[in-house]
Amino acid sequence: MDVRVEQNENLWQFHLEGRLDLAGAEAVENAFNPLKSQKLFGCTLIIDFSGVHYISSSGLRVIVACFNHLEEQEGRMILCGMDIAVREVFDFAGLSDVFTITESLAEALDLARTY
Amino acid sequence: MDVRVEQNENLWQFHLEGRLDLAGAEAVENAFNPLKSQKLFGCTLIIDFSGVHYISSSGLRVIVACFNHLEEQEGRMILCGMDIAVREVFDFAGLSDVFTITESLAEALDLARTY
Amino acid sequence: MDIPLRHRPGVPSFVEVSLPSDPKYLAVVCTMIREFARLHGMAEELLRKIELAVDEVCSNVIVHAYEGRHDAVYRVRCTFDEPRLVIEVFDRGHSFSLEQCPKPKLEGPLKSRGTGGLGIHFIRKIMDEVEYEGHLGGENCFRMIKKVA
Amino acid sequence: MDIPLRHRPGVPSFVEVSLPSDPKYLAVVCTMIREFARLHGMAEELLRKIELAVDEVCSNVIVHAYEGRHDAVYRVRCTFDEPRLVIEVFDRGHSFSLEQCPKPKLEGPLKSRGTGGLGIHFIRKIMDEVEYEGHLGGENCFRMIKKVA
Ligand SMILES: Nc1ncnc2c1ncn2[C@@H]1O[C@H](COP(=O)(O)OP(=O)(O)O)[C@@H](O)[C@H]1O
Ligand SMILES: Nc1ncnc2c1ncn2[C@@H]1O[C@H](COP(=O)(O)OP(=O)(O)O)[C@@H](O)[C@H]1O
Repeated sequence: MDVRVEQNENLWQFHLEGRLDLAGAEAVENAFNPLKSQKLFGCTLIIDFSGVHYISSSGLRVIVACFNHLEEQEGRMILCGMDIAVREVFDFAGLSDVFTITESLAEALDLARTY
Repeated sequence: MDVRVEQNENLWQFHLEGRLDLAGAEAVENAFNPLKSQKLFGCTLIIDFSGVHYISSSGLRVIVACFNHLEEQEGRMILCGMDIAVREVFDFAGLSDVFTITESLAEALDLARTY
Repeated sequence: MDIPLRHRPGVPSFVEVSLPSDPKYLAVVCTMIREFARLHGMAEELLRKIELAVDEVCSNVIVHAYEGRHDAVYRVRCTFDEPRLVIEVFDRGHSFSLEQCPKPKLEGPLKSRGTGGLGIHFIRKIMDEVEYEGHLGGENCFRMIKKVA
Repeated sequence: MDIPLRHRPGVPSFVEVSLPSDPKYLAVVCTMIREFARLHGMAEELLRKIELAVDEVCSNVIVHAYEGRHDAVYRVRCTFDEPRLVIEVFDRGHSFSLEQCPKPKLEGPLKSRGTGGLGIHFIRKIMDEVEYEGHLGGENCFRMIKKVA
Protein backbone atom coordinates (compact mmCIF):
# COMPACT_ATOMS: atom_id res chain seq x y z
CA MET A 1 0.00 0.00 0.00
CA ASP A 2 1.36 3.32 -1.06
CA VAL A 3 -0.15 6.60 0.19
CA ARG A 4 0.63 9.91 -1.48
CA VAL A 5 -0.41 12.92 0.61
CA GLU A 6 -1.04 16.43 -0.74
CA GLN A 7 -1.92 19.37 1.46
CA ASN A 8 -3.00 22.82 0.28
CA GLU A 9 -4.31 25.14 2.99
CA ASN A 10 -7.33 23.35 4.46
CA LEU A 11 -7.60 20.74 1.71
CA TRP A 12 -5.91 17.38 2.29
CA GLN A 13 -5.73 14.68 -0.37
CA PHE A 14 -4.79 11.09 0.33
CA HIS A 15 -4.17 9.08 -2.83
CA LEU A 16 -4.18 5.38 -1.96
CA GLU A 17 -2.63 2.69 -4.12
CA GLY A 18 -2.70 -1.02 -3.33
CA ARG A 19 -4.72 -3.55 -1.35
CA LEU A 20 -6.57 -2.02 1.58
CA ASP A 21 -6.45 -5.20 3.66
CA LEU A 22 -5.07 -5.55 7.20
CA ALA A 23 -1.54 -4.78 5.97
CA GLY A 24 -2.73 -1.86 3.85
CA ALA A 25 -4.81 -0.47 6.72
CA GLU A 26 -1.68 -0.21 8.87
CA ALA A 27 0.01 1.84 6.16
CA VAL A 28 -3.00 4.13 5.77
CA GLU A 29 -3.26 4.57 9.53
CA ASN A 30 0.37 5.72 9.58
CA ALA A 31 -0.35 8.15 6.74
CA PHE A 32 -3.27 9.58 8.72
CA ASN A 33 -1.06 10.11 11.78
CA PRO A 34 -0.07 13.74 11.02
CA LEU A 35 -3.79 14.64 11.17
CA LYS A 36 -3.85 13.92 14.89
CA SER A 37 -1.78 16.97 15.73
CA GLN A 38 -3.74 19.30 13.42
CA LYS A 39 -6.78 21.48 13.98
CA LEU A 40 -9.18 20.06 11.41
CA PHE A 41 -12.03 22.57 11.84
CA GLY A 42 -13.20 23.59 8.35
CA CYS A 43 -10.79 21.19 6.67
CA THR A 44 -11.76 18.90 3.81
CA LEU A 45 -10.07 15.56 3.46
CA ILE A 46 -10.34 13.75 0.12
CA ILE A 47 -9.54 10.05 0.04
CA ASP A 48 -8.83 8.95 -3.52
CA PHE A 49 -9.46 5.22 -4.02
CA SER A 50 -8.61 5.13 -7.73
CA GLY A 51 -5.55 2.96 -7.01
CA VAL A 52 -7.45 0.60 -4.71
CA HIS A 53 -9.14 -2.50 -6.09
CA TYR A 54 -9.59 -4.41 -2.86
CA ILE A 55 -10.77 -3.45 0.61
CA SER A 56 -11.61 -5.57 3.66
CA SER A 57 -13.24 -4.69 6.99
CA SER A 58 -9.79 -3.72 8.28
CA GLY A 59 -9.65 -1.08 5.55
CA LEU A 60 -13.13 0.19 6.37
CA ARG A 61 -12.21 0.44 10.03
CA VAL A 62 -9.38 2.88 9.44
CA ILE A 63 -11.53 5.05 7.14
CA VAL A 64 -14.35 5.09 9.70
CA ALA A 65 -11.96 6.01 12.52
CA CYS A 66 -10.63 8.92 10.49
CA PHE A 67 -14.17 10.03 9.62
CA ASN A 68 -15.18 10.03 13.28
CA HIS A 69 -12.12 12.05 14.19
CA LEU A 70 -12.92 14.61 11.47
CA GLU A 71 -16.57 14.89 12.52
CA GLU A 72 -15.54 15.64 16.08
CA GLN A 73 -13.39 18.48 14.86
CA GLU A 74 -15.99 19.67 12.35
CA GLY A 75 -13.95 18.77 9.30
CA ARG A 76 -15.31 16.99 6.23
CA MET A 77 -14.38 13.86 4.31
CA ILE A 78 -15.04 13.05 0.63
CA LEU A 79 -14.34 9.61 -0.83
CA CYS A 80 -13.78 9.24 -4.57
CA GLY A 81 -12.56 6.95 -7.32
CA MET A 82 -14.03 3.72 -5.94
CA ASP A 83 -14.36 0.84 -8.38
CA ILE A 84 -17.24 -1.61 -8.17
CA ALA A 85 -15.35 -4.07 -5.96
CA VAL A 86 -14.55 -1.45 -3.34
CA ARG A 87 -18.01 0.11 -3.52
CA GLU A 88 -19.60 -3.30 -2.95
CA VAL A 89 -17.80 -3.66 0.38
CA PHE A 90 -18.96 -0.22 1.54
CA ASP A 91 -22.51 -1.29 0.56
CA PHE A 92 -22.13 -4.59 2.44
CA ALA A 93 -21.25 -2.64 5.56
CA GLY A 94 -24.12 -0.16 5.21
CA LEU A 95 -21.56 2.63 4.86
CA SER A 96 -22.36 3.98 1.40
CA ASP A 97 -25.05 6.36 2.70
CA VAL A 98 -22.95 7.60 5.58
CA PHE A 99 -20.09 8.97 3.49
CA THR A 100 -19.98 11.65 0.84
CA ILE A 101 -18.85 9.72 -2.24
CA THR A 102 -18.11 11.09 -5.70
CA GLU A 103 -17.19 9.19 -8.85
CA SER A 104 -14.04 11.06 -9.79
CA LEU A 105 -11.31 13.02 -8.06
CA ALA A 106 -12.28 16.05 -10.20
CA GLU A 107 -15.80 15.96 -8.77
CA ALA A 108 -14.44 15.61 -5.26
CA LEU A 109 -12.24 18.67 -5.78
CA ASP A 110 -15.19 20.63 -7.19
CA LEU A 111 -17.30 19.68 -4.22
CA ALA A 112 -14.54 20.63 -1.77
CA ARG A 113 -14.43 24.10 -3.31
CA THR A 114 -18.14 24.67 -2.56
CA TYR A 115 -17.77 23.99 1.15
CA MET B 1 -7.02 -22.81 -22.46
CA ASP B 2 -9.51 -22.10 -25.16
CA VAL B 3 -8.72 -22.74 -28.83
CA ARG B 4 -10.84 -21.28 -31.61
CA VAL B 5 -10.19 -22.87 -34.99
CA GLU B 6 -11.01 -21.28 -38.35
CA GLN B 7 -10.46 -23.04 -41.66
CA ASN B 8 -10.79 -21.51 -45.10
CA GLU B 9 -9.54 -23.64 -47.99
CA ASN B 10 -5.83 -24.22 -47.27
CA LEU B 11 -5.56 -21.59 -44.53
CA TRP B 12 -5.99 -22.74 -40.95
CA GLN B 13 -6.09 -20.32 -38.01
CA PHE B 14 -5.73 -21.39 -34.39
CA HIS B 15 -6.57 -18.61 -31.94
CA LEU B 16 -5.24 -19.56 -28.51
CA GLU B 17 -6.47 -18.02 -25.27
CA GLY B 18 -5.13 -18.87 -21.83
CA ARG B 19 -2.00 -20.26 -20.19
CA LEU B 20 0.05 -22.48 -22.47
CA ASP B 21 1.42 -24.61 -19.64
CA LEU B 22 1.20 -28.41 -19.33
CA ALA B 23 -2.60 -28.23 -18.98
CA GLY B 24 -2.92 -25.76 -21.85
CA ALA B 25 -0.63 -27.85 -24.05
CA GLU B 26 -3.00 -30.82 -23.72
CA ALA B 27 -5.88 -28.64 -24.91
CA VAL B 28 -3.88 -27.33 -27.87
CA GLU B 29 -2.76 -30.84 -28.79
CA ASN B 30 -6.40 -31.90 -28.92
CA ALA B 31 -7.23 -28.90 -31.10
CA PHE B 32 -4.43 -29.90 -33.50
CA ASN B 33 -5.78 -33.46 -33.75
CA PRO B 34 -7.94 -32.90 -36.85
CA LEU B 35 -4.76 -31.92 -38.74
CA LYS B 36 -3.49 -35.48 -38.50
CA SER B 37 -6.05 -36.81 -40.97
CA GLN B 38 -5.54 -33.94 -43.45
CA LYS B 39 -3.24 -33.53 -46.42
CA LEU B 40 -1.32 -30.41 -45.44
CA PHE B 41 0.70 -29.93 -48.65
CA GLY B 42 0.53 -26.22 -49.53
CA CYS B 43 -1.43 -25.39 -46.39
CA THR B 44 -0.64 -22.44 -44.13
CA LEU B 45 -1.32 -22.70 -40.45
CA ILE B 46 -1.45 -19.49 -38.41
CA ILE B 47 -1.14 -19.77 -34.64
CA ASP B 48 -2.41 -16.61 -33.01
CA PHE B 49 -0.90 -16.05 -29.56
CA SER B 50 -2.66 -12.76 -28.81
CA GLY B 51 -4.64 -14.40 -26.00
CA VAL B 52 -1.58 -16.12 -24.50
CA HIS B 53 0.49 -14.40 -21.83
CA TYR B 54 2.34 -17.42 -20.50
CA ILE B 55 4.07 -20.38 -22.13
CA SER B 56 6.27 -23.13 -20.67
CA SER B 57 8.42 -25.81 -22.33
CA SER B 58 5.30 -28.02 -22.48
CA GLY B 59 3.66 -25.36 -24.65
CA LEU B 60 6.73 -25.10 -26.89
CA ARG B 61 6.81 -28.85 -27.30
CA VAL B 62 3.32 -29.03 -28.81
CA ILE B 63 4.06 -26.13 -31.20
CA VAL B 64 7.34 -27.77 -32.29
CA ALA B 65 5.62 -31.13 -32.85
CA CYS B 66 3.00 -29.48 -35.04
CA PHE B 67 5.71 -27.58 -36.94
CA ASN B 68 7.62 -30.79 -37.63
CA HIS B 69 4.46 -32.50 -38.85
CA LEU B 70 3.72 -29.57 -41.20
CA GLU B 71 7.27 -29.52 -42.58
CA GLU B 72 7.06 -33.20 -43.43
CA GLN B 73 3.93 -32.56 -45.43
CA GLU B 74 5.30 -29.36 -46.96
CA GLY B 75 2.87 -27.06 -45.24
CA ARG B 76 3.81 -23.79 -43.54
CA MET B 77 3.38 -22.32 -40.08
CA ILE B 78 3.22 -18.65 -39.06
CA LEU B 79 3.18 -17.57 -35.41
CA CYS B 80 1.76 -14.16 -34.49
CA GLY B 81 0.55 -11.95 -31.65
CA MET B 82 3.23 -12.95 -29.12
CA ASP B 83 3.70 -10.61 -26.17
CA ILE B 84 7.11 -10.05 -24.63
CA ALA B 85 6.68 -12.79 -22.01
CA VAL B 86 5.89 -15.44 -24.61
CA ARG B 87 8.57 -14.22 -27.01
CA GLU B 88 11.17 -14.41 -24.24
CA VAL B 89 10.52 -18.14 -23.78
CA PHE B 90 10.90 -18.80 -27.52
CA ASP B 91 14.20 -16.87 -27.34
CA PHE B 92 15.32 -18.88 -24.31
CA ALA B 93 14.78 -22.07 -26.28
CA GLY B 94 16.60 -20.83 -29.38
CA LEU B 95 13.36 -21.14 -31.33
CA SER B 96 12.77 -17.55 -32.45
CA ASP B 97 14.91 -17.96 -35.59
CA VAL B 98 13.37 -21.26 -36.54
CA PHE B 99 9.79 -20.06 -36.85
CA THR B 100 8.20 -17.46 -39.08
CA ILE B 101 6.90 -14.91 -36.58
CA THR B 102 4.88 -11.75 -37.30
CA GLU B 103 3.74 -9.07 -34.87
CA SER B 104 0.05 -9.02 -35.69
CA LEU B 105 -2.55 -11.41 -37.02
CA ALA B 106 -3.12 -8.98 -39.95
CA GLU B 107 0.53 -9.33 -40.98
CA ALA B 108 0.33 -13.10 -40.68
CA LEU B 109 -2.71 -13.14 -42.96
CA ASP B 110 -0.95 -10.87 -45.46
CA LEU B 111 2.07 -13.15 -45.48
CA ALA B 112 -0.08 -16.24 -45.89
CA ARG B 113 -1.61 -14.70 -49.02
CA THR B 114 1.83 -14.32 -50.64
CA TYR B 115 2.71 -18.01 -50.35
CA MET C 1 -12.77 -18.91 -21.74
CA ASP C 2 -11.21 -21.78 -19.86
CA ILE C 3 -13.22 -24.92 -19.52
CA PRO C 4 -14.08 -25.23 -15.82
CA LEU C 5 -12.60 -28.16 -14.00
CA ARG C 6 -15.11 -30.88 -13.34
CA HIS C 7 -14.84 -33.06 -10.33
CA ARG C 8 -13.51 -36.43 -11.42
CA PRO C 9 -14.11 -39.21 -8.92
CA GLY C 10 -10.94 -40.23 -7.14
CA VAL C 11 -9.07 -37.05 -8.04
CA PRO C 12 -8.80 -34.78 -5.04
CA SER C 13 -9.66 -31.16 -5.77
CA PHE C 14 -7.89 -29.18 -3.12
CA VAL C 15 -5.07 -26.86 -2.37
CA GLU C 16 -3.56 -26.23 1.05
CA VAL C 17 -1.23 -23.46 2.10
CA SER C 18 0.73 -22.74 5.30
CA LEU C 19 2.02 -19.27 5.95
CA PRO C 20 3.21 -16.90 8.68
CA SER C 21 0.70 -14.72 10.54
CA ASP C 22 2.16 -11.58 8.99
CA PRO C 23 -0.56 -9.38 7.43
CA LYS C 24 1.68 -8.88 4.39
CA TYR C 25 1.00 -12.47 3.32
CA LEU C 26 -2.78 -12.11 3.24
CA ALA C 27 -2.46 -11.14 -0.42
CA VAL C 28 -0.65 -14.41 -1.13
CA VAL C 29 -3.31 -16.68 0.32
CA CYS C 30 -6.16 -14.60 -1.17
CA THR C 31 -4.59 -14.65 -4.63
CA MET C 32 -4.16 -18.39 -4.40
CA ILE C 33 -7.68 -19.24 -3.26
CA ARG C 34 -9.07 -16.86 -5.90
CA GLU C 35 -7.12 -18.66 -8.63
CA PHE C 36 -8.27 -22.05 -7.34
CA ALA C 37 -11.92 -20.91 -7.37
CA ARG C 38 -11.48 -19.31 -10.81
CA LEU C 39 -10.21 -22.61 -12.20
CA HIS C 40 -13.41 -24.20 -11.00
CA GLY C 41 -15.42 -21.84 -13.15
CA MET C 42 -16.58 -19.29 -10.60
CA ALA C 43 -17.43 -15.85 -11.95
CA GLU C 44 -15.57 -12.67 -11.05
CA GLU C 45 -18.30 -11.37 -8.75
CA LEU C 46 -18.26 -14.54 -6.69
CA LEU C 47 -14.44 -14.64 -6.70
CA ARG C 48 -14.40 -11.18 -5.11
CA LYS C 49 -16.71 -12.33 -2.34
CA ILE C 50 -14.80 -15.53 -1.66
CA GLU C 51 -11.56 -13.55 -1.50
CA LEU C 52 -13.12 -11.19 1.03
CA ALA C 53 -14.38 -14.04 3.22
CA VAL C 54 -10.96 -15.74 3.22
CA ASP C 55 -9.22 -12.48 4.00
CA GLU C 56 -11.57 -11.74 6.92
CA VAL C 57 -11.04 -15.17 8.50
CA CYS C 58 -7.26 -14.96 8.10
CA SER C 59 -7.15 -11.38 9.40
CA ASN C 60 -9.03 -12.54 12.50
CA VAL C 61 -6.53 -15.34 13.02
CA ILE C 62 -3.70 -12.80 12.92
CA VAL C 63 -5.35 -10.11 15.06
CA HIS C 64 -7.36 -12.19 17.54
CA ALA C 65 -6.11 -15.79 17.64
CA TYR C 66 -2.44 -14.71 17.49
CA GLU C 67 -2.95 -11.25 19.07
CA GLY C 68 -1.14 -9.52 16.24
CA ARG C 69 2.01 -11.71 16.41
CA HIS C 70 3.55 -11.97 12.94
CA ASP C 71 5.65 -15.08 13.45
CA ALA C 72 3.06 -17.76 14.13
CA VAL C 73 1.87 -20.07 11.38
CA TYR C 74 -1.63 -20.84 10.08
CA ARG C 75 -3.03 -23.04 7.37
CA VAL C 76 -5.73 -22.55 4.77
CA ARG C 77 -7.25 -25.50 2.94
CA CYS C 78 -9.65 -25.10 0.06
CA THR C 79 -11.52 -28.10 -1.34
CA PHE C 80 -13.90 -28.29 -4.25
CA ASP C 81 -16.42 -31.02 -3.48
CA GLU C 82 -18.82 -30.21 -6.28
CA PRO C 83 -20.98 -28.20 -5.93
CA ARG C 84 -19.51 -27.08 -2.61
CA LEU C 85 -16.42 -24.96 -2.19
CA VAL C 86 -15.13 -25.69 1.33
CA ILE C 87 -12.59 -23.35 2.91
CA GLU C 88 -10.96 -24.22 6.23
CA VAL C 89 -8.58 -22.03 8.21
CA PHE C 90 -6.55 -23.68 10.98
CA ASP C 91 -4.67 -21.86 13.74
CA ARG C 92 -3.03 -22.71 17.05
CA GLY C 93 -3.90 -19.51 18.86
CA HIS C 94 -6.73 -18.37 21.13
CA SER C 95 -10.12 -19.83 20.39
CA PHE C 96 -13.45 -17.99 20.64
CA SER C 97 -17.16 -18.57 20.40
CA LEU C 98 -18.60 -17.89 16.96
CA GLU C 99 -22.17 -18.12 18.29
CA GLN C 100 -21.54 -15.42 20.86
CA CYS C 101 -20.21 -12.90 18.33
CA PRO C 102 -22.52 -9.90 18.54
CA LYS C 103 -24.09 -8.66 15.30
CA PRO C 104 -22.76 -5.29 14.18
CA LYS C 105 -25.08 -2.27 13.93
CA LEU C 106 -25.30 -1.36 10.25
CA GLU C 107 -27.66 1.60 10.54
CA GLY C 108 -27.89 4.96 12.25
CA PRO C 109 -25.15 7.53 12.79
CA LEU C 110 -21.65 6.09 12.61
CA LYS C 111 -20.80 7.15 16.15
CA SER C 112 -23.56 4.96 17.55
CA ARG C 113 -22.50 1.88 15.64
CA GLY C 114 -19.29 1.01 17.45
CA THR C 115 -16.37 -0.52 15.64
CA GLY C 116 -15.80 -4.14 14.76
CA GLY C 117 -17.98 -7.11 14.10
CA LEU C 118 -17.98 -6.50 10.35
CA GLY C 119 -15.65 -9.39 9.50
CA ILE C 120 -17.93 -12.16 10.76
CA HIS C 121 -20.91 -10.26 9.29
CA PHE C 122 -19.30 -10.31 5.82
CA ILE C 123 -18.39 -13.98 6.15
CA ARG C 124 -21.94 -14.97 7.11
CA LYS C 125 -23.39 -12.83 4.34
CA ILE C 126 -21.14 -14.35 1.68
CA MET C 127 -21.00 -18.02 2.66
CA ASP C 128 -23.80 -20.58 2.91
CA GLU C 129 -22.47 -22.38 5.98
CA VAL C 130 -20.06 -21.16 8.64
CA GLU C 131 -18.80 -23.16 11.59
CA TYR C 132 -15.97 -23.01 14.08
CA GLU C 133 -14.34 -25.65 16.24
CA GLY C 134 -12.06 -24.41 18.97
CA HIS C 135 -9.58 -26.76 20.61
CA LEU C 136 -7.69 -25.77 23.72
CA GLY C 137 -4.01 -26.35 23.03
CA GLY C 138 -4.71 -27.94 19.67
CA GLU C 139 -5.77 -26.57 16.33
CA ASN C 140 -8.80 -24.35 15.90
CA CYS C 141 -10.71 -24.67 12.66
CA PHE C 142 -12.89 -22.04 11.00
CA ARG C 143 -14.85 -23.74 8.21
CA MET C 144 -17.02 -22.08 5.59
CA ILE C 145 -18.90 -23.51 2.65
CA LYS C 146 -20.22 -21.91 -0.51
CA LYS C 147 -22.56 -23.81 -2.82
CA VAL C 148 -21.68 -22.85 -6.35
CA ALA C 149 -24.00 -24.99 -8.48
CA MET D 1 4.42 1.14 -5.36
CA ASP D 2 4.31 -1.21 -2.43
CA ILE D 3 7.16 -1.05 0.00
CA PRO D 4 9.01 -4.36 -0.34
CA LEU D 5 8.98 -6.63 2.67
CA ARG D 6 12.26 -6.64 4.51
CA HIS D 7 13.45 -9.68 6.33
CA ARG D 8 12.90 -9.14 10.02
CA PRO D 9 14.93 -11.44 12.25
CA GLY D 10 12.77 -14.10 13.85
CA VAL D 11 9.90 -13.67 11.41
CA PRO D 12 9.82 -16.56 8.99
CA SER D 13 9.36 -15.49 5.38
CA PHE D 14 7.86 -18.47 3.66
CA VAL D 15 4.80 -19.93 2.12
CA GLU D 16 4.14 -23.63 1.55
CA VAL D 17 1.49 -25.20 -0.60
CA SER D 18 0.34 -28.81 -1.12
CA LEU D 19 -1.67 -29.70 -4.18
CA PRO D 20 -2.71 -32.58 -6.43
CA SER D 21 -0.55 -33.57 -9.39
CA ASP D 22 -3.21 -32.41 -11.83
CA PRO D 23 -1.78 -30.05 -14.48
CA LYS D 24 -4.80 -27.79 -14.00
CA TYR D 25 -3.42 -26.68 -10.64
CA LEU D 26 -0.07 -25.50 -11.99
CA ALA D 27 -1.63 -22.05 -12.43
CA VAL D 28 -2.54 -21.99 -8.72
CA VAL D 29 0.95 -22.68 -7.43
CA CYS D 30 2.56 -20.38 -10.02
CA THR D 31 0.22 -17.52 -9.17
CA MET D 32 0.95 -17.97 -5.49
CA ILE D 33 4.75 -18.08 -5.76
CA ARG D 34 4.65 -15.09 -8.10
CA GLU D 35 2.63 -13.08 -5.56
CA PHE D 36 5.04 -14.10 -2.76
CA ALA D 37 8.03 -12.98 -4.84
CA ARG D 38 6.24 -9.77 -5.87
CA LEU D 39 5.66 -8.90 -2.21
CA HIS D 40 9.38 -9.19 -1.66
CA GLY D 41 9.98 -6.48 -4.23
CA MET D 42 11.00 -8.50 -7.27
CA ALA D 43 10.43 -6.84 -10.64
CA GLU D 44 8.02 -8.13 -13.28
CA GLU D 45 10.77 -9.51 -15.51
CA LEU D 46 12.20 -11.59 -12.69
CA LEU D 47 8.72 -12.69 -11.58
CA ARG D 48 8.10 -14.12 -15.06
CA LYS D 49 11.30 -16.13 -14.88
CA ILE D 50 10.66 -17.43 -11.40
CA GLU D 51 7.14 -18.45 -12.44
CA LEU D 52 8.58 -20.36 -15.40
CA ALA D 53 11.15 -22.18 -13.25
CA VAL D 54 8.51 -23.22 -10.71
CA ASP D 55 6.16 -24.37 -13.45
CA GLU D 56 8.89 -26.45 -15.11
CA VAL D 57 9.82 -28.24 -11.88
CA CYS D 58 6.18 -28.95 -11.01
CA SER D 59 5.40 -30.10 -14.57
CA ASN D 60 8.30 -32.55 -14.30
CA VAL D 61 6.95 -33.87 -11.02
CA ILE D 62 3.60 -34.52 -12.68
CA VAL D 63 4.91 -36.01 -15.93
CA HIS D 64 8.02 -37.85 -14.77
CA ALA D 65 7.93 -38.43 -11.00
CA TYR D 66 4.21 -39.31 -11.02
CA GLU D 67 4.09 -40.57 -14.66
CA GLY D 68 1.16 -38.33 -15.51
CA ARG D 69 -1.04 -39.46 -12.60
CA HIS D 70 -3.32 -36.60 -11.52
CA ASP D 71 -4.21 -37.80 -8.04
CA ALA D 72 -0.87 -37.78 -6.26
CA VAL D 73 0.16 -34.88 -4.06
CA TYR D 74 3.25 -32.67 -4.13
CA ARG D 75 4.44 -29.73 -2.09
CA VAL D 76 6.08 -26.44 -2.98
CA ARG D 77 7.85 -24.34 -0.37
CA CYS D 78 9.16 -20.88 -1.07
CA THR D 79 11.37 -19.09 1.46
CA PHE D 80 12.83 -15.64 1.34
CA ASP D 81 16.13 -15.74 3.18
CA GLU D 82 17.34 -12.34 2.09
CA PRO D 83 18.86 -11.99 -0.46
CA ARG D 84 18.08 -15.56 -1.49
CA LEU D 85 14.73 -16.78 -2.75
CA VAL D 86 14.70 -20.53 -2.11
CA ILE D 87 12.12 -22.70 -3.84
CA GLU D 88 11.75 -26.38 -2.94
CA VAL D 89 9.47 -28.89 -4.63
CA PHE D 90 8.83 -32.18 -2.82
CA ASP D 91 7.31 -35.31 -4.37
CA ARG D 92 6.97 -38.99 -3.49
CA GLY D 93 7.31 -40.38 -7.00
CA HIS D 94 10.18 -41.67 -9.11
CA SER D 95 13.52 -40.02 -8.53
CA PHE D 96 16.11 -39.23 -11.21
CA SER D 97 19.62 -37.97 -11.61
CA LEU D 98 19.83 -34.24 -12.27
CA GLU D 99 23.53 -34.50 -13.15
CA GLN D 100 22.82 -37.04 -15.86
CA CYS D 101 20.19 -34.92 -17.63
CA PRO D 102 21.54 -34.36 -21.15
CA LYS D 103 21.73 -30.77 -22.40
CA PRO D 104 19.23 -29.95 -25.12
CA LYS D 105 20.41 -28.96 -28.61
CA LEU D 106 19.39 -25.33 -29.12
CA GLU D 107 20.78 -24.84 -32.62
CA GLY D 108 20.49 -26.31 -36.08
CA PRO D 109 17.38 -27.53 -37.88
CA LEU D 110 14.51 -28.41 -35.53
CA LYS D 111 14.37 -32.01 -36.71
CA SER D 112 17.92 -32.63 -35.54
CA ARG D 113 17.32 -31.19 -32.06
CA GLY D 114 15.13 -33.88 -30.60
CA THR D 115 12.38 -33.06 -28.13
CA GLY D 116 12.69 -32.49 -24.43
CA GLY D 117 15.37 -31.32 -22.09
CA LEU D 118 14.19 -27.72 -22.26
CA GLY D 119 12.66 -27.67 -18.77
CA ILE D 120 15.90 -28.32 -16.87
CA HIS D 121 17.69 -25.98 -19.31
CA PHE D 122 15.29 -23.13 -18.44
CA ILE D 123 15.61 -23.81 -14.73
CA ARG D 124 19.43 -23.76 -14.84
CA LYS D 125 19.38 -20.61 -16.97
CA ILE D 126 17.05 -18.76 -14.59
CA MET D 127 18.23 -19.86 -11.16
CA ASP D 128 21.61 -19.37 -9.48
CA GLU D 129 21.73 -22.75 -7.76
CA VAL D 130 19.89 -25.95 -8.59
CA GLU D 131 20.10 -29.21 -6.67
CA TYR D 132 18.12 -32.41 -6.34
CA GLU D 133 17.96 -35.03 -3.61
CA GLY D 134 16.25 -38.26 -4.53
CA HIS D 135 15.08 -40.61 -1.79
CA LEU D 136 13.91 -44.12 -2.58
CA GLY D 137 10.53 -44.56 -0.94
CA GLY D 138 10.69 -41.17 0.76
CA GLU D 139 10.38 -37.63 -0.47
CA ASN D 140 12.42 -36.26 -3.35
CA CYS D 141 13.38 -32.62 -3.18
CA PHE D 142 14.18 -30.31 -6.09
CA ARG D 143 15.73 -27.12 -4.66
CA MET D 144 16.55 -23.95 -6.54
CA ILE D 145 17.90 -20.64 -5.33
CA LYS D 146 17.80 -17.18 -6.88
CA LYS D 147 19.89 -14.36 -5.43
CA VAL D 148 17.85 -11.20 -5.73
CA ALA D 149 20.07 -8.60 -4.09
N1 LIG E 1 -10.03 -16.53 14.74
C1 LIG E 1 -10.45 -15.90 15.86
N2 LIG E 1 -9.86 -16.15 17.03
C2 LIG E 1 -10.25 -15.53 18.14
N3 LIG E 1 -11.26 -14.65 18.19
C3 LIG E 1 -11.89 -14.34 17.06
C4 LIG E 1 -11.53 -14.94 15.84
N4 LIG E 1 -12.34 -14.46 14.89
C5 LIG E 1 -13.18 -13.60 15.48
N5 LIG E 1 -12.93 -13.52 16.80
C6 LIG E 1 -13.69 -12.70 17.77
O1 LIG E 1 -14.91 -12.32 17.14
C7 LIG E 1 -15.05 -10.89 17.15
C8 LIG E 1 -15.74 -10.41 15.88
O2 LIG E 1 -14.88 -10.58 14.75
P1 LIG E 1 -15.09 -9.67 13.47
O3 LIG E 1 -16.52 -9.74 13.07
O4 LIG E 1 -14.12 -10.10 12.43
O5 LIG E 1 -14.82 -8.19 13.91
P2 LIG E 1 -13.47 -7.51 14.44
O6 LIG E 1 -12.33 -8.41 14.08
O7 LIG E 1 -13.44 -6.24 13.70
O8 LIG E 1 -13.66 -7.34 15.90
C9 LIG E 1 -13.64 -10.36 17.32
O9 LIG E 1 -13.62 -9.11 17.93
C10 LIG E 1 -12.99 -11.44 18.19
O10 LIG E 1 -13.30 -11.22 19.54
N1 LIG F 1 10.94 -34.54 -11.02
C1 LIG F 1 11.44 -35.46 -11.87
N2 LIG F 1 11.29 -36.76 -11.60
C2 LIG F 1 11.77 -37.68 -12.43
N3 LIG F 1 12.45 -37.40 -13.56
C3 LIG F 1 12.64 -36.13 -13.89
C4 LIG F 1 12.15 -35.09 -13.06
N4 LIG F 1 12.51 -33.93 -13.63
C5 LIG F 1 13.19 -34.24 -14.75
N5 LIG F 1 13.28 -35.55 -14.92
C6 LIG F 1 14.01 -36.23 -16.00
O1 LIG F 1 14.84 -35.28 -16.64
C7 LIG F 1 14.57 -35.18 -18.04
C8 LIG F 1 14.73 -33.76 -18.54
O2 LIG F 1 13.69 -32.95 -18.02
P1 LIG F 1 13.25 -31.62 -18.78
O3 LIG F 1 14.49 -30.84 -19.07
O4 LIG F 1 12.22 -30.93 -18.00
O5 LIG F 1 12.69 -32.10 -20.20
P2 LIG F 1 11.41 -32.97 -20.53
O6 LIG F 1 10.54 -33.00 -19.33
O7 LIG F 1 10.80 -32.23 -21.66
O8 LIG F 1 11.93 -34.31 -20.93
C9 LIG F 1 13.19 -35.76 -18.19
O9 LIG F 1 12.96 -36.29 -19.47
C10 LIG F 1 13.12 -36.79 -17.08
O10 LIG F 1 13.70 -38.00 -17.53
